[in-house]
Amino acid sequence: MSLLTVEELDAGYGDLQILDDVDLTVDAGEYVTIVGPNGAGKSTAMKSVFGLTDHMGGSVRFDGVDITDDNPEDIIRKGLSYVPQNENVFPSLSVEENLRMGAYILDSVPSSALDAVYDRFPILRERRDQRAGTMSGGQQQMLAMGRALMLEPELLLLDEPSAGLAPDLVDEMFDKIDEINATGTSILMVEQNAKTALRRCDRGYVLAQGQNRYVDEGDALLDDEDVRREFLGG
Amino acid sequence: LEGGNETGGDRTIKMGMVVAETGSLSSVGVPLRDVGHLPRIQINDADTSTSAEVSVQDSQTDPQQSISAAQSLANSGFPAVVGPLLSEATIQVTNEIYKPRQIVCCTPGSTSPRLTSLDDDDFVYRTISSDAFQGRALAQTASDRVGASSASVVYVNDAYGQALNETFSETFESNGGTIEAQVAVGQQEQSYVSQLEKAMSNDPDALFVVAFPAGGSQLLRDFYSNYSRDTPIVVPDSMRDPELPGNVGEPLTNITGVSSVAAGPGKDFVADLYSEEYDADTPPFYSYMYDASAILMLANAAAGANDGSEIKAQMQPVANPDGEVVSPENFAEGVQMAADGTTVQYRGASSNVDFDENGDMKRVNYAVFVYNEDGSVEDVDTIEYAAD
Amino acid sequence: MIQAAMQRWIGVRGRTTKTAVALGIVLILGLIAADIVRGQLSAGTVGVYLWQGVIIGLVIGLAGVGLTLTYSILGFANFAHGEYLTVGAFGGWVATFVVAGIGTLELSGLLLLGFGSSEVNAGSAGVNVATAPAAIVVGAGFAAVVTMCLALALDRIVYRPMREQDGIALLIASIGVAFILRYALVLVFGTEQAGLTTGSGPDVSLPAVGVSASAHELTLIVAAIALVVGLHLLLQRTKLGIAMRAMADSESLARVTGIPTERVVRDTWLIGAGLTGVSGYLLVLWRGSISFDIGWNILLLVFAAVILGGIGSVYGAIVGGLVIGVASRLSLIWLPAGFVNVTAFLVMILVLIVRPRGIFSGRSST
Amino acid sequence: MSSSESDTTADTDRQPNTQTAEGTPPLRVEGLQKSFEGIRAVDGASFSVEAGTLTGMIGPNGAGKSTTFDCITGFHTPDGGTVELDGRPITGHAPHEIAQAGLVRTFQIARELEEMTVLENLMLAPQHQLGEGMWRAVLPGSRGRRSVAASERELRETVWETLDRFELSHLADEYAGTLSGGQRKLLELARALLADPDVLLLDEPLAGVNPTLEKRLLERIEDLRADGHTFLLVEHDMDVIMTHCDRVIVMNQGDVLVEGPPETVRTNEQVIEAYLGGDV
Amino acid sequence: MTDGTHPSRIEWFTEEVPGGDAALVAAVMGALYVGFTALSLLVGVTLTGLVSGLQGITFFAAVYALAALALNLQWGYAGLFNVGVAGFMAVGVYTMAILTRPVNPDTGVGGFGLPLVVGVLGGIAIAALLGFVAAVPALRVRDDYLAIITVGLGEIVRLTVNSQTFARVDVFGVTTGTGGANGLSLPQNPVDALFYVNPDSPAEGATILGDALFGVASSVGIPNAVALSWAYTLVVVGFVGLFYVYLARLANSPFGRVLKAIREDEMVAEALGKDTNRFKITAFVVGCALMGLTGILWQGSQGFTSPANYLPQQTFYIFIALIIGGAGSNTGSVLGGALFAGLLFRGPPLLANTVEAFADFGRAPTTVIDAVIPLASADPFPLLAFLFDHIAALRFMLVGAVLIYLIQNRPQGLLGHRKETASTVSLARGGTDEQ
Ligand SMILES: Nc1ncnc2c1ncn2[C@@H]1O[C@H](COP(=O)(O)OP(=O)(O)OP(=O)(O)O)[C@@H](O)[C@H]1O
Ligand SMILES: Nc1ncnc2c1ncn2[C@@H]1O[C@H](COP(=O)(O)OP(=O)(O)OP(=O)(O)O)[C@@H](O)[C@H]1O
Ligand SMILES: [Mg+2]
Ligand SMILES: [Mg+2]
Repeated sequence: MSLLTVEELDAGYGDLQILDDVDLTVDAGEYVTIVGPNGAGKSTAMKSVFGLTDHMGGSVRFDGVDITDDNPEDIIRKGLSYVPQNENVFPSLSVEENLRMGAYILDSVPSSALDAVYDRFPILRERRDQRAGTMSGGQQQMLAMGRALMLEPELLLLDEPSAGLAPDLVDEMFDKIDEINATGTSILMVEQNAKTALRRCDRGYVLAQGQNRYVDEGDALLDDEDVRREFLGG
Repeated sequence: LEGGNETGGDRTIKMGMVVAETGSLSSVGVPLRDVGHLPRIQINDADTSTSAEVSVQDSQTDPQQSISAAQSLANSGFPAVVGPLLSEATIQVTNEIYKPRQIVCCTPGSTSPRLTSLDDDDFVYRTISSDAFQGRALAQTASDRVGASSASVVYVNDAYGQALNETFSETFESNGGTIEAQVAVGQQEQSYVSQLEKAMSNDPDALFVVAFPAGGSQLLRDFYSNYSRDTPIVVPDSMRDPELPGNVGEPLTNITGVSSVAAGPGKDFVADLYSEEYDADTPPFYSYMYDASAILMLANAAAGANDGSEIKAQMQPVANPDGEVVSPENFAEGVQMAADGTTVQYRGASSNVDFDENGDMKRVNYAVFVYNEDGSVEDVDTIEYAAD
Repeated sequence: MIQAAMQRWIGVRGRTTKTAVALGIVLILGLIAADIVRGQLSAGTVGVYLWQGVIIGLVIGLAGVGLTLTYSILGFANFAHGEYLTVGAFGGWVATFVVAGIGTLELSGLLLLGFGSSEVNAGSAGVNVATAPAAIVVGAGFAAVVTMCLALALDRIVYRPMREQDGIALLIASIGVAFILRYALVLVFGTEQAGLTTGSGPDVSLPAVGVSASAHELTLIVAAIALVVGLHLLLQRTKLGIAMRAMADSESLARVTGIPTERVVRDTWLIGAGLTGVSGYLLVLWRGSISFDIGWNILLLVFAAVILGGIGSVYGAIVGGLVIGVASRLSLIWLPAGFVNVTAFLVMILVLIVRPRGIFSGRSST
Repeated sequence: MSSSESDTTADTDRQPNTQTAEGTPPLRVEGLQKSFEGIRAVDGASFSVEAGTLTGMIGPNGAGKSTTFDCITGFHTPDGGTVELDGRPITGHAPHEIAQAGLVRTFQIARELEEMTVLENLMLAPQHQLGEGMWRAVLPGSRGRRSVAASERELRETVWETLDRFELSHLADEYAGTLSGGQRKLLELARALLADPDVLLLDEPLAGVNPTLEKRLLERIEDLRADGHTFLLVEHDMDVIMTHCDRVIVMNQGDVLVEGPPETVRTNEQVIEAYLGGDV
Repeated sequence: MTDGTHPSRIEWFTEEVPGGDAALVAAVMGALYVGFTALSLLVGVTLTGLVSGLQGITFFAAVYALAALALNLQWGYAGLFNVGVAGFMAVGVYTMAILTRPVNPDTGVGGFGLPLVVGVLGGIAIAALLGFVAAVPALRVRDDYLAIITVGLGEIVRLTVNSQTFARVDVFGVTTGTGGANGLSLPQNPVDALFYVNPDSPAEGATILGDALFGVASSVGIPNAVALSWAYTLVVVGFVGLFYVYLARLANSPFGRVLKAIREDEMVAEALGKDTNRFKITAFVVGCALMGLTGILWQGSQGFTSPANYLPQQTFYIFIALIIGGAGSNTGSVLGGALFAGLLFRGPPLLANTVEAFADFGRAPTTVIDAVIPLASADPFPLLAFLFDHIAALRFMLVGAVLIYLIQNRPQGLLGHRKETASTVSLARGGTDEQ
């Protein structure tokens, strides 16, 4: 059975509808990527899973439980974590405080979780007392990811995790996502670095103008002429 | 719609009040408003053919709002208005409303000397005396009665405080005394200790304190917790308040005050009337308030019309000598007499209420008062001035 | 031209600021010393000014601690803060009066703190730290509770429906709240000032400073230090404190991180209001009298202290208060007394020119 | 108020200034230094950018690229070193002075004017606009508001063309605050291009931009380079760097590690180790 | 920002009134007039009273509109949070007074005896100068900090003119001063000179214009004084028009665009080569100059001014007016001024009068406890009487409640939802019409 099931979802902001009958599924342990033009509604779809948009129709289920109207706190408790696209760290908090906030819903922060994140991103250990707002763009991206991993979620939502990372780190980041995926965490990711993302994922969605366009295995999409021309820059 | 010119028969006397129901003077304004209603209550309770209607508008202790308040009274056809209290407001309202709209004003609280020379077409009167006199009386008390040859002044920084500081200091110095310090304070400061220290740092023989009871009680608290009560304190009429000792929580035995309070024959009667009506002790200035309200109603009755110009013409005749004596005791009948055309002269709660050509009191009486150990206020002397 | 000069000036500022400030302080001390030597000023008077400046500074700062908290965490300048303070003070003192006077004085008079009663007043109640310590402790606690309830109720009715709106909108709403609270107090307690304490407790002489302090002043100081240190630790060390600061940074990110933002908002109000209530209570204990506008009357100075210290900084509020308190009282040495508050505001403006983000460089959040 | 009339001589259609003093590179940075609370963000970097080139700047995260931009454009005052634009020192000048001198930058984290429409965001960009003086904006007549209106109309046309090119036309009247992440980056880039400076510093303008659109924008940048504009481009996508840049500056730990044509940089041992990772 | 929950009715009204913004303002004023007239008739006001009451509303509506317009330039457009408006008005008025008061007069402090025009221009100039001085720190701090600096400045101005120290001072051999807390007389309002040969003594007769005006007035039984107040009020209304045209042009121009950009993100404007300091200073100084002029127009008819007019709450009122209308919109500023003056400033007292005329609750108890206890025996009248006795306090509570209601349900004000694009021409593709 699918871990995450989004069915005929309509959502948007205020009166403005962005998503139109969007369907998405992520199976347990699966690694799914969403690509599409700017403004297609990819981030909106992620936000909708997390209950951050105005819901207009359809449903979101996690582990068979309807979470369409849950608030973020409850969603996190069920085992989802989310790294937003913009402004994804608390700038005036230190690195370590940022990470601790990632585990807020626990009574106390397990030091093993903290160490695991530090091991994954050594630069964060080095900078544990620096104010997050003064870190470089790429460093902030890592911090945001680290924070989302603090709870060792079942499903991780990532909105453009590789944006702004240096090439070695892009690869590293994708490697890390693979690793995370390998430990059993399912991944739903939005990427503009589309070719790499599709190459690495199990399955991909192409979203355009708020609607599903293509769904297939990642490699199959990469090989599709139309997809290449329209969405992957040839 | 025109306000009727009824002769004889049933008449309704209309009078407005502009008082501070909110804002910094509201603690005096609210009880004074109640005092201002007393003449109306007397008239309406009596079995005569005259009745009275009073409308109150809030000045918010603010000149601008006072103008609005007076304008709205003028628009509703009220030909005479008691108030506002604040001198600044009275001047501004005179320019903007009373003079152009021909409304008679009688204020019980505006004591600024500037009112005397105000170009008001004789529409503005007051039952309280100018601070020019009070300052002199205070200086005289400080040197003669208290025996001080040096003094410091602590005064609230508004028109009232500044005027009293000025006349007090001038007179005191011209009588041979020295002023050690003149310290302005806000009405509602959190603490007055530093300002008191500035005033007391040169060991003056006496301290002259101008304040209103609200800030004044705090000021006195600060005084008593930091300085010895050997230094005599002189206060003006604003600090004559029976609740003051209780609020300060100390006997105020080193305080000598001067107040233009109530030398009129009807003062006790009005005090009783007030207590009966509102079940509370009279507020400071109450007798002026009563008289201001009463004299406007009387003049209105004599004029026989709710018309500013005609009331103005009756202000001096009903107030000044000659005619049947009307006092607070027989006020309702007096109003009826005036309405019937009898010549009357009003003798009020604060004084005999005789207006000079500026609309000021011709003669002012000051009482010298002290606070007793038990908190009661006692008059121990009187000082009299005649307008020059 | 001007621009360039200004730019240059701003550039050199960093290095010269400290020197300038140090020089200024030395100059002022020198002037004071000279005046004392020439006999124009007694050392005792300067002592009183300084001591009063410190006390007033603490009062302002203490009143500002709750404000700086809600200001930075909830992201708006609460113009009803003065009224929270006043309501807390009234609530606490009613409790104190009832505890101290029950059985001997009429209840309705006690409930109204003597407003409209001829029997109950400061003299008859006879409350001070020495005579009724229990009543005062109960009162302070009650002040906190009353203010907390008020804050929660207002958050529910006024602010919660506005969570999506910006700081300015909330600020405006708080002006409305201020009006309502202030005049609700007028309805109940009237507009007069009531004395509440008799004396200010026994004096304690402090030879080190050359002045003697009243027990009420000492109570104020001790309580101020305890509350402020406690709050600072809470903010820096506890999970709740960090979550509060996270909220201040970004409410939406806090939500997706799983921080229960509503609960943090509620806790922020509770803590801020509790502190505010107690400080209102202490303010009245120290002054000895109460009226419906005590909070409103110091609000501007409290804002000045909070901003001077740096919004969000707990110590900053106290330091800001002290700067304002001491500077304004020392001005009495040279300036006419009518300029006490002028000095307070001038000093604030000068400090902000030198340190535009406040002494403790807080963060702006509106 | 005094200087409000000083812009009357400005000319919005200024041609890019290609023939600066012979051989002087439009941008020269010498020994630049900047530290924050003990972190040396930029540590003695020196480089120059030749006229009419598209120069890439790469380097690991935290290498100091954005901080270098901030120091060049006046948003940070450098602790040491000099910056020269067309041979004139601009170190420590105010950002607007530097922009007016012909050097404009974009921000890595797009900063939109959120409660202004997309159109307004773009209309703002050109420098020395006629109606930026208070009196001109208000007073009637051919030297006042009327001429302002004329220049506004002209500008409007340019702005619409740009909108089309950036695929933002359908959002013209939306508040910029409602744009998606990639759309924000587009707007940021479009705004900088409309400012029409001689030298453009672009801080990861294409991160998050869809590949298809990315390609077209790079073509646009190349056109502008052909017209004589000079670009300094921070970018992490090596494909972009390799295919479009004339030269590449590699930064590491606040200093310039290597500088040279893309091919040599790509194969440089140090670069591979510090930046590209083993398997390139 | 835009929450779609309460759009329809207000927006329909503000957008669909035929005739555009002028008609919208006229419609609102008309509605106020109708409401006011209805209440006045209920309480039995005379024709003169009605005419004068309408004058009062119009005057205050105009004054608050002027102040809100000036504030809109600073706050609505440039995001400069000036909470010292009262102080800038005071500076304008006092400068004007000191420049124009006669040298060594019989009563009160003297002045420089200069012509009124010089006084007014001087007042504007000094208000602008103070604005410039305030703008220096303003360049370095943002929003809240600027707010508290300007609050402080406003208080400094008020406390200084209130102080006895400057009540009477010698400047260049002229004895002048602020008059302290006692205040200062202002020159005769110049509009009267249109109608009287010698405005200081109306007895000398009226000018031709005056004859016409007074003729019309007296034919319907309206006193000259009321007619003159109307004349002055119309002049002030004229200034609203001038302010509006000036500010609307300023806002809808590249200049206004930069101001908006500064409000949104100053760094971006800097990066695009805008000298943000120049723009901020200009906007702030111009706003302050207009506030000085507003002060003069406001106090000009009253012949007297005193520090009590410039309490901080005066500034709050202006903010409320601007917020009602919608910050950022010039038409909104005018509407806000009118609605504030009509509904919150003048409305409640009139309503209270009406209630008073028709209801009598009997004697009021003195304490709230005495008022509430009878409720237990189902007797609400003591409480009602008590509340009516405290109508003034209730009024403020009402103002508070209205404010909260408005900001909760209509945070962007009446017209704040409009996208008023800052440009001289319409920006529609290929559009031609001027804005
Ligand atoms: N204001 C600041 N305070 C403290 N440290 C800072 C500040 N700004 C930048 N830094 C530090 O300086 C270093 C350089 O940062 P910079 O943003 O210039 O890197 P970058 O090369 O642009 O990296 P990226 O590619 O990730 O954007 C980083 O280690 C960063 O943490
Ligand atoms: N808060 C908002 N209010 C109104 N409209 C919004 C809001 N956020 C996004 N939109 C609009 O919704 C559409 C989809 O935005 P979304 O952020 O989902 O795009 P995206 O696919 O993630 O694009 P990108 O790759 O550029 O990040 C865009 O047209 C955007 O303008
Ligand atoms: Mg996105
Ligand atoms: Mg960077």
